[in-house]
Amino acid sequence: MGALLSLSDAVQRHVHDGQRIALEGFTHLIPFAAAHEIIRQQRRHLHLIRMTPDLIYDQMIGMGCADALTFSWGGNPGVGSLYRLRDAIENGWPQPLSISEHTHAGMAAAYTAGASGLPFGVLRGYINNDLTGVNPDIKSVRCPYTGEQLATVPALNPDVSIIHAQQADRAGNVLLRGIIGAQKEAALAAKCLIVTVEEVVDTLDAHMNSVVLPHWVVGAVACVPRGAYPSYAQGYYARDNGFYQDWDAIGKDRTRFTDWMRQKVLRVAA
Amino acid sequence: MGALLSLSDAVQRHVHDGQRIALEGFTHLIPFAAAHEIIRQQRRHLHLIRMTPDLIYDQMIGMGCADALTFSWGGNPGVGSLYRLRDAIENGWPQPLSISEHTHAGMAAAYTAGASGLPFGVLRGYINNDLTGVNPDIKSVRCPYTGEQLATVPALNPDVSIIHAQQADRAGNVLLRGIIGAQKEAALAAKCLIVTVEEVVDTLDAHMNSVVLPHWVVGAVACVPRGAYPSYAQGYYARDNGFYQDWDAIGKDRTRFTDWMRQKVLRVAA
Amino acid sequence: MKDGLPWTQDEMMTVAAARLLWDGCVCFVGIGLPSAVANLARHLHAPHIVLIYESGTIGARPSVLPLSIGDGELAETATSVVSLPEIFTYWLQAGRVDVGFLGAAQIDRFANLNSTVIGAYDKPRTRLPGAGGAPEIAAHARQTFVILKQSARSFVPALDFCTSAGFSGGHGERARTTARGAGPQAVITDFGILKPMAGSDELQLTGRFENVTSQQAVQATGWPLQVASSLEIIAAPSADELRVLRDMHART
Amino acid sequence: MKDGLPWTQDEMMTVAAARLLWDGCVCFVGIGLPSAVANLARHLHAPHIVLIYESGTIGARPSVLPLSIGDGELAETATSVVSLPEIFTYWLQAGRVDVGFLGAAQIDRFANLNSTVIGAYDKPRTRLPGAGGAPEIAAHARQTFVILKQSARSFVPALDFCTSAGFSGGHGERARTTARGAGPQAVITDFGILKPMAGSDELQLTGRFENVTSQQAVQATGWPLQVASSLEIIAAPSADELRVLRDMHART
Repeated sequence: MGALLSLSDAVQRHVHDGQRIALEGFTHLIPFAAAHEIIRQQRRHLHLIRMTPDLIYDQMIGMGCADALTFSWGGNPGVGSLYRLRDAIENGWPQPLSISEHTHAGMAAAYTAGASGLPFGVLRGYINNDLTGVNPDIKSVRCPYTGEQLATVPALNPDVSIIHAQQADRAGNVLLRGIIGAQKEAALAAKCLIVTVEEVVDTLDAHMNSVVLPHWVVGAVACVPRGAYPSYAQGYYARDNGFYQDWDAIGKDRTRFTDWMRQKVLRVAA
Repeated sequence: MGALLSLSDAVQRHVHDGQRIALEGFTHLIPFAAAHEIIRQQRRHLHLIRMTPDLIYDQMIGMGCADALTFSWGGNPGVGSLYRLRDAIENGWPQPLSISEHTHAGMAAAYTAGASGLPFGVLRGYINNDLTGVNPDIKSVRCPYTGEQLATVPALNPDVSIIHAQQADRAGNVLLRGIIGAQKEAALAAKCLIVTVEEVVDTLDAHMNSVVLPHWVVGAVACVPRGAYPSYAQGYYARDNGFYQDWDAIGKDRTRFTDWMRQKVLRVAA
Repeated sequence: MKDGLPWTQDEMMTVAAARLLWDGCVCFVGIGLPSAVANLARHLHAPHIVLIYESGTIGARPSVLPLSIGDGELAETATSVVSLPEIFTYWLQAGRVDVGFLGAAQIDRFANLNSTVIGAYDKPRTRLPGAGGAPEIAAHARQTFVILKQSARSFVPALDFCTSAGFSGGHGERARTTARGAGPQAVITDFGILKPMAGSDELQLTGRFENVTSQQAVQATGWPLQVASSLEIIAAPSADELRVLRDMHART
Repeated sequence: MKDGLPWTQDEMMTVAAARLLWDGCVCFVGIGLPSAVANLARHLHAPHIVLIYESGTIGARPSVLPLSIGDGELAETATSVVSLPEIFTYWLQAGRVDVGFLGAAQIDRFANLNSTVIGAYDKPRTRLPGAGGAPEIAAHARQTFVILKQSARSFVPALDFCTSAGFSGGHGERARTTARGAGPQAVITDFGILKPMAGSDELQLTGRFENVTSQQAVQATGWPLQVASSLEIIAAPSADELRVLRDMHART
């Protein structure tokens, strides 16, 4: 467990066509480098899972990696639309995309159930909400004590989860700092966990209650400095807000998008 | 919220006869000073809630504070019995004690539900276990996806929870470090939260992902150095393992217990 | 700037919403106007307002307005940074949020909101970002404030999709659900403020900005908007309010 | 020391149990013998064993044996310290524990355990500490090892109370429950080791310590204990094993 691999080898070994995969990171620590490697290795028919598809899935969807998407908020944060996501849903380009849509609270409960080895999560949610009419996964249970009806979501257990973190030590223990989103849950819910890190160190810069994933739950670690760019890594580099704004124009146009991906992703070695 | 009070005032104001109260702290940070103040103020008919009654509830039960106990493991850790707890259950001394008995996993799920505003917690637990026959609170739900039957516990929402922590700042924000047990859940599940701390500081010795309870969920803070003794406070003092061993003999005998409490607790000002 | 006035309707909306917040209130905010509103209030009359962003930052005190709800400065200035599942369980669902801010593409007369699709869900004319945290904020915050520019396109007789329930069908329907909060207590638009009427729960124009008429607000609404008999005239932004707001934007 | 031998039966039990652990295995341990066993294995042949204490410490490497499962040294030497609810959900219930150690006051032939009461629950002759983490360790660890001195008082035909299910009524009954783990795969006593028989799930003496007879083990059991036809003779503690164990106790 916790083998230190190149990113290319990690994706080669663990990410396969048709899998359910989650690349998590809520605004912070989004594993862009790993997504780009998956695009370069031309994985197909993936079922992508992520609370906020963000630019990372806009790119994967636009490059034809995905058949399906489970998500809860599909915009460019603070900017506007994800045009590749919209083009797939509205026009089936480059291929149709089936969606399983949730609320953030529902996705969080589903990851938490997945990490906990439970078959479902319970929340007081989806109240008088049309999502229940379009997503058959949202069901309910009755509280055995109060009789109240509560919403349920099926556990999310991705075949592979990929996260980015600040540090791994040589044993493969992984440290996350700052905004951690639902990464710990996504990581522990997965059958296989891949982690990209800013650096591999002798001793983690951790204190007693830090968020550390022990090496024996990590399937592979790849050292990829700036692997979260244009998202950010607290303590290493800031979010490139300008790029998120630029993406609005890049992503809006199919040709411009394809050119950008060819130049900035496909022609780059891992 | 978060008023800085003397321990005596905090107990006077917030802890009342007949309440359901939880003094949490799993081995570490057990709020002994607060328990002693409750004993001195002679609260009665309390329903005590705590995963591990430990010496703290052995003392409260032996001094006649409690009518009922919800718990999941009632021993002297690494030593043996809690004789005051046993005397209450086995012989009704100093008064009968009704018990609601769980497993650790069940109590944890019940606190978590309480902190989450859910009426019940779900776990894969209590399997072929006689506790289900003696505790009517343990029920079940059927998973709407797999059909699996899972155990449920009703949410625990104490009237008052009391915890001990390392530091509060002047605004009343509270920092816990080290082994944190189920304190955050017990704290957030309560209608009123009292915190005793080792020291009040200008700035918490916290980092980004520290366990900090914001001042606006804290009902009262009391500065009580060594308030967890003979339990411990990481970074301040160690557990007095010798005292836990000595308690075996003190607690075993009604007279010796009563004398000890009179000398070491009742005659001490808060 | 609209009508040659020394402030924009956007600024007026932001200021009017900020005035509704009180010192010490616990505010669940998203990016954009809600974040600007809450931070403006913090710099004006509510220095102890508590900002919760769904990214996990509790008590953030950003000096500049974040572009995303997960910017590093939010974590650096927060009292506590927790996981996202914890935000939605221990903090929002548990009923610890006083005010939740919501936006939307469409709103109906009972303050139900659509942020999912325009057109049919399966074949949308416009696919919007979707629910995010909104449905459960709408359910569990003690009250919600909606910020949304008023037009016949956004204030509609019937939503294309109900993403976040306000008062559902009105007439107490919300109170009969398991939603914990009181629901939308104010809708702040670029014309003024709408509030639910007791009994019917239908939105009513209760205040207008001093540079617009209630007639203009009615015309910008896709249903026959009720106007309160005693309509409040909402004062223009003060020099102080404008200065703080513009400084905040200039820093960003 | 029993029978004038150079090691005690307690030491023999601890060493025999430690030998069952492998390097890198993830071990959920309680205080007392289990903690001694796991730490002995760590100092002998399993330097990369992962110790999880229910107090929340994952990967603790204590230099001395803790008296409580929440001693400060466990937190100081751990890879990670998490909340207790997390231990029971993300770690134990999720099936991440290879070996769970259990003790008890009573065990029956199907390795069901009682740590709750002797006598009737409502009017106990002896009130024991109760369940703690044991029932869910018994359910979800991939396998459990039980450590318990053998006597007719503890190895009983019928439990007074079933706290932690082993194989319940045997004959595959466990496999038909929602318990995830394989259940008790070894019971280490002061006479030897008992393991469940394929098919019936009934415990059978499969190994005896070299200084006792199987007849003695049978006599110390409250039910007609089956003895395996090919009974393993378990070697006495080696000088190395004894030295490391005694050093560990001496440091504590």
